Amino acid sequence: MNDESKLKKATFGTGLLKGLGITMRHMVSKAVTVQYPDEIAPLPPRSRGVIALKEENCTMCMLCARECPDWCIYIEGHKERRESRGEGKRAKAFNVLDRFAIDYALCMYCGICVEVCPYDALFWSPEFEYAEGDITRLTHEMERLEDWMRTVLPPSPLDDGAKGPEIKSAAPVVPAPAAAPAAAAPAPVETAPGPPPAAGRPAGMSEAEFVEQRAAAGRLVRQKVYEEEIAKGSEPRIAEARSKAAEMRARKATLPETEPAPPVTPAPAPSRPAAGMSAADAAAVRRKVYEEEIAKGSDPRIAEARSKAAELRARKGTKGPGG
Amino acid sequence: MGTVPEDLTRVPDLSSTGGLHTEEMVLNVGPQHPATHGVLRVLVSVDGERIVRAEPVIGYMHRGHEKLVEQRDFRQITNLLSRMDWLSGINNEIPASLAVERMLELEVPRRAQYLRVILAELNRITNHLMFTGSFGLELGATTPVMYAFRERELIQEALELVTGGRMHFGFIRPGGLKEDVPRGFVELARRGVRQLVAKIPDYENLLMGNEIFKQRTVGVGRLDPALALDHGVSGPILRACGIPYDIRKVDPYLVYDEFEFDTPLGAQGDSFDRFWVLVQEMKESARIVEQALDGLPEGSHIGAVPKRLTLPKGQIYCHAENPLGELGYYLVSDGGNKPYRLKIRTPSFSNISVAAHMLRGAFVPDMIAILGSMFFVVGDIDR
Amino acid sequence: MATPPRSLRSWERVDPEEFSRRVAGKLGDAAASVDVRNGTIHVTLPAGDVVGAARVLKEDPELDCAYFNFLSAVDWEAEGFEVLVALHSLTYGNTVIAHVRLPAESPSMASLTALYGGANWHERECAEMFGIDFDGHPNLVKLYLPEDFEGYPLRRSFKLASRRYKAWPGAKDEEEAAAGGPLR
Amino acid sequence: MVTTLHHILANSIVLLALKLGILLLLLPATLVVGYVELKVMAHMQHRLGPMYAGAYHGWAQTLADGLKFIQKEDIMAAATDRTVFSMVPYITMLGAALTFVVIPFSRHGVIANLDIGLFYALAVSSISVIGVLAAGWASANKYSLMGGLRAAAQLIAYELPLVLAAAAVAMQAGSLSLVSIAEAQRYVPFALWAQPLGFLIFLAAATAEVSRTPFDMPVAEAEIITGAFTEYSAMKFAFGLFAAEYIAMIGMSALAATLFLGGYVPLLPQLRFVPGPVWFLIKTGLLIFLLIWIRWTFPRLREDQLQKFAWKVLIPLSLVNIFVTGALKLAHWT
Repeated sequence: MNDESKLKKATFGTGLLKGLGITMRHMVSKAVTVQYPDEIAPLPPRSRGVIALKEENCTMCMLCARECPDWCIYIEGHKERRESRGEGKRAKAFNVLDRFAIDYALCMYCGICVEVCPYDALFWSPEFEYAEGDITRLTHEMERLEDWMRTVLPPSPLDDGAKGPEIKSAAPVVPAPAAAPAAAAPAPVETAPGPPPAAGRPAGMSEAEFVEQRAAAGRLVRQKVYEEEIAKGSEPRIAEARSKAAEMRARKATLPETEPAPPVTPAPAPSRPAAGMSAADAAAVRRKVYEEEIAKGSDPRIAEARSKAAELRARKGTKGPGG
Repeated sequence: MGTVPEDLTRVPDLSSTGGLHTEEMVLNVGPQHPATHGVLRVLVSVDGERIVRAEPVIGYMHRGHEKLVEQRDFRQITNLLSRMDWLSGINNEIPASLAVERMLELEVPRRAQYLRVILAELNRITNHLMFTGSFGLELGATTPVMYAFRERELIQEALELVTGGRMHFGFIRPGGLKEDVPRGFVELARRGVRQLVAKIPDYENLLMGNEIFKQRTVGVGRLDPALALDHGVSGPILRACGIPYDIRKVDPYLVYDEFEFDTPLGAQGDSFDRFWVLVQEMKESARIVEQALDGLPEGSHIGAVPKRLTLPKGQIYCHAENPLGELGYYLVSDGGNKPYRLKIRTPSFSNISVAAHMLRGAFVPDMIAILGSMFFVVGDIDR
Repeated sequence: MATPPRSLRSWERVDPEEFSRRVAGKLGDAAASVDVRNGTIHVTLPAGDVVGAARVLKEDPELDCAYFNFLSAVDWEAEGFEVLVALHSLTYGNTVIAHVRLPAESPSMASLTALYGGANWHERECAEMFGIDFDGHPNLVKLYLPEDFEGYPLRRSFKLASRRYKAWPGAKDEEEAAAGGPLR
Repeated sequence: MVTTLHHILANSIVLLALKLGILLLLLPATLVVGYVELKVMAHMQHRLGPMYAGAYHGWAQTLADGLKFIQKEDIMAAATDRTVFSMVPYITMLGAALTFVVIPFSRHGVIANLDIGLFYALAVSSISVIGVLAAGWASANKYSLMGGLRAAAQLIAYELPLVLAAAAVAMQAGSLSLVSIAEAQRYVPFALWAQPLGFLIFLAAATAEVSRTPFDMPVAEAEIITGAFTEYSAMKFAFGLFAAEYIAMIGMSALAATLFLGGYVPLLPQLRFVPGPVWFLIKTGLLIFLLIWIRWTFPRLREDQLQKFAWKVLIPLSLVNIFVTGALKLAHWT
C-alpha cells in the first residue's frame, strides 16, 4: 500500500530517465531471439504437435474414434480369417486396418485418443511444421501418420517425487542430470561450457534434458541398425523400416540399451534421399558445429539448436542468412 | 499538466456549449480494433473526444460452451473449458474438477493438490504478464510487452514441459492430474519465477514509475466500489478498489491455506491501481510457487478415480480465483456421466458489464486506458 | 459516490450453518426453504416476490449480500424452469443461491435490475437462452445472438444440428452408424 | 571573359548537381533511418530485428518493404474525396523535404543560404500538417477525422514553443541565416552554454511536430488506428506516412543540430580536418537516435495533456528563455 501511494505521488522526477536507462541497457546486452527456422528450440516429449500412429499395434477397437470430441478420426477395416495353423487350432478372425486418418483441420489437440488407446498405437510427437495451403491435405492418412513415428520422443523421466500408480518406465538411456542448484541469477544464458551428452550435462537445465532425450536410445539403435542394413546392401527403404522397427522394440524393452552413447547426438536417418549432403556428412557437420559452439562457451541448448540447424542446412544444401 | 475531472461517471452537460453548436458522433470501436484485444465491440457516442455514451457489444465469439458441455463427459469438458479464457487454461480446469470431486467426495492426493497450485500460479503469472505487456502497448509504450513475453516464455516452457500444451492444457482431471511432472520441471519453474521477480523492477520503472504513464492512468477510470459489487466485478479489478475479495483467502480451495501470501489492494480503483495490483499479484504468485516447490510432497498424482465417472443427482456451486477474477461453475447433475446443466460464471463477463458506466464522460484515449486496465479475454466474456 | 459498502475493508467468514439460520430468520415466510449444501446456502423463493426477498438479502446489515454473482436458469423440461440467483456477502463470506421455480409455459419473473445493476446482462442472456421474460427489465434485447435468431439454445429441446450431417466415425457397426451416435 | 563565364557555368552546374543530389539523397536516407529505427527498436526490446532481407543483418529490410508497398493494390474507399486524398502524400512529403533547402551541410554545401533561412525552415515544416488534416478530411473515416484534427491542434500548440526556442537562438547568433547561426557556434555549441533550456524545448516541440511518441496522438494506433492514414494503402501509405515521417524527423534533427549543436562546425578546433558534412551527419544522427530511443521507451500522452504541457509549461519556459537571452545580450555578457 505504501509502495503504491509512493509510486503514485511522485511527481515529475527521474521516471523518464530510468526508463531510458532500461532500454539502453537492453540495447547493449545480447538479444534473446531464437532465429527460427535456422535455430530450433527443442520441444519436450509431451509436446502436442502431431499424433503418430504405430499401425502394427492398432487393433481397430475404435476407442479413439469414439472418445474423440471432434469426430476427426476415421477408421476403416475388414475382418479376415486366418487359416488354422496346425492340429486342433481353430481358424481365427482378425481385423485388418484399411484406413486410419486424422483430420487435423478438425482436431483440437486434446490428446484423448492417445490417452485412451489401450494398445499403445498412438503417440504424441512434437513436430508441428505441417501447415498446408489446402485444407483437405490436413487429413493425414495412415502412411503419413506412421511416418510421424520417426519423430516420437521417448517419455520424459518423471520427477523424483512421483509415486503415482502409473509410473511409466523412464526412457532407458537418459542420463540423470545431477541435482540442480537452481541458479539464483536469472541469467538467460548459462556460460559454463558443458561436455557433450554422454559425459553428463551441466545441471539445472531442463532444456538440456530435452536435448538428452533427443539423444535417447531409440535413435541410437535405429541409427545403428540403419547403418548395418545399408552396409549389408539393403535398400534404403527396407533399412529404414527395419531400423524403425528395431527402434520401437528398443523403446518397448525394459532393459536399457547397454551400448555407450556416442559423444554427439546422431541425426535420425533420413526417410528419403536428401538433396544436399549425405546424412553422414551432415551429421559430421553437426558434430563439428556443436563442438565449436561448446568451445565458444555457448549454452549446450543453443549449441544443440545451432548444430541441428547447421545440419539441416547442410542436408538441404542451403546457406544461412549470415552467409 | 492536470488530471481529468474528479468524477468520471458524471455526464457533462453538453447542451450548453456557449452557442457553439457541437454534434455527437457515433464511433464504432471494434469488433476489429487494436485496443479491444479480441472481438469486443464498443459503440461510443463522442462529443469531440469526450464520450457521452458507451455500450459494449459482445457475442462475436459466442461458442455456446454451456450447451456443448451437456453432451460431453468430464474428460472432454476439461479440454473445452481450457479454451474459455485462453490465457489461463489450468485455472479454468481446476474448479470444474473440484466440482466433480466434491460431488463424488473423491480424495485428491496432496502431491496433486500442490502441483495444481504450482501450475495454477504459473498460469496466473503468464496471464498477468500478458496484460502487463499489452497495457503498456495500448498506452503507446511498445517495449514492455517484449520484455513480458521474454519472461513469459520461460514459464510457458515449464508448463509445456508438464502438459505438452502452451495454451490449452487439458491437464487437470477429476481426482488429480493427467500425469505426474517430468524431472527438471521443479528447476525450470523455479528459474522462471526467479527471473520474473528479478525483472519486475524493469516493468515498474518503465511503466509505473514513468511520469507520462501516471498522467495517463492516475485518476482515470475510477471504479466506485458499490458499483463494482453491484455488477459482480471480481479479481484484480475489484481488489484495486480496496475490497479484499480473493477466493484463495476467503474460501480456500486446494491447499492455498498452507501458503503465505498477501492480497495486494488498491486505494482508489483507478487504472493505475488496477495495473499496480496486477503487477503485485505476480510477485505473490511467485511466492506461492516457491513455497509449493519447496514443500512439494512425494506421492501420487491422482487419487482413486472410478473408470467411468458417474455423478450422483444434485447441484453444486464451485468457484475459484481465476487470474481475472471469480470463475464459478454451477453444476447440475441428473445422475449421468455428463452434466445436465453447467452454468459458467466467468470473471470477464461481469467485469466488462461495468465498462459502460466507467467509460461515460471519459476521453477517447482514456477509453483505451480503461479497457486496457479492465483485463478481459473475449473468449471468457462470450464463452 | 454512494456510501461505501461495509464489506470494503474487512471480512470474516461466518459459519454457513449459522448464516443460513440468519437468512431463514430474516426472510421468514418469503423463503420456502433454506438449506446448506457444500458450504453454499440454497434458498427457495416463490416466484411472487423475488425482488422483495433479494432486497432483504442485500440491504439487511446482518446479511449484506451486496455482491451480485450471477443469474441463470436450468430447464427441467416438463417441470418448468428453475432460475438461479447467486448473491454473495463479502462481509460474512457466504454465498446464497436463490432458486425460483417458473412454469414451463411462458415463464416470467420480475427483473432484479433495479436492485442490482449487474443483473442487466445476466437477465438478457437468460432471456435469449431460455426464453424467460424478465418484467421491468429496461432493455431486454438479445445479448449474444443475432437479433433474428429463432429458438432458445439452452433449452433441452433445442438440439444442435451440426452433427446430424456427419456420420459418427466412432460407430463399430451398421447398427450404431444408423443410430447416429451421440449428438455432440 | 569567356573562360570566366565558362568557369562560372561549370561551377554552378557542379553545384547544382550537388544541391539536387542532397534532395535526391533524401529517399535513400529515409530507408537508412527506417532500418536504423527497426534495429535499434529491436535491440532495445531484447530482440534481433530484421535478419534475413539482404542477408547481412537484414540491411535491405526497408528496401524490401518499399518494394512491397509498390506492388500493393492502391485502395480508395467509395466515399473518399479522391483528388484531395491523392494529393496528400505529395503535400506531406514536400512539406517535410523543403526544410532541406536551407540546411547547411558544410560552409558552402547549402542549396540556398537564405538570409531568413530559419524563418523559412520553420514555416515550411508546418506544411505537412495541412496534408495530414486534408487526409483526415478526405478519407471519410471518423478515425481519420479525429487524427487530422488532433494533428492540427497539435500544430497550433507546438508551433509557438518551437518558434520561440528558435527565436532565442536567432537572438544569440544575431542572424536568421542558418549558416551564420552555425558559424556563431565555433567552437562551443549553443546547447552547451547559452541555450540548454531552449534545446530541450526545441526537442520536445520537434517531437510533437513530427508526431512521434510521446506526442504521437495524431497517429496513435491503439486509439485511432494511425489516425489520418487509416484509409491509406500501398505507395500512398508509404510516402504519405512513412517517408514523410522519416524525412520530417531527419529534417527536424538536422535543424536542431544546426541551431543548437553547431551543424557542420567541428566541436574542437583540433578536429578541423574532419570535413563539415561528417560533423553534420554525426550530430544529426545523434539527435535521430535520441528520438528513436525516446519513442521506444515512453508511452504517449493524451491530447489535452499535451495541450496543457505546451501552453502551460513550454511556452512560459521559452518566454523566460528569450528574456534571459535578451538580458544577457544587453549585458554584453556574451
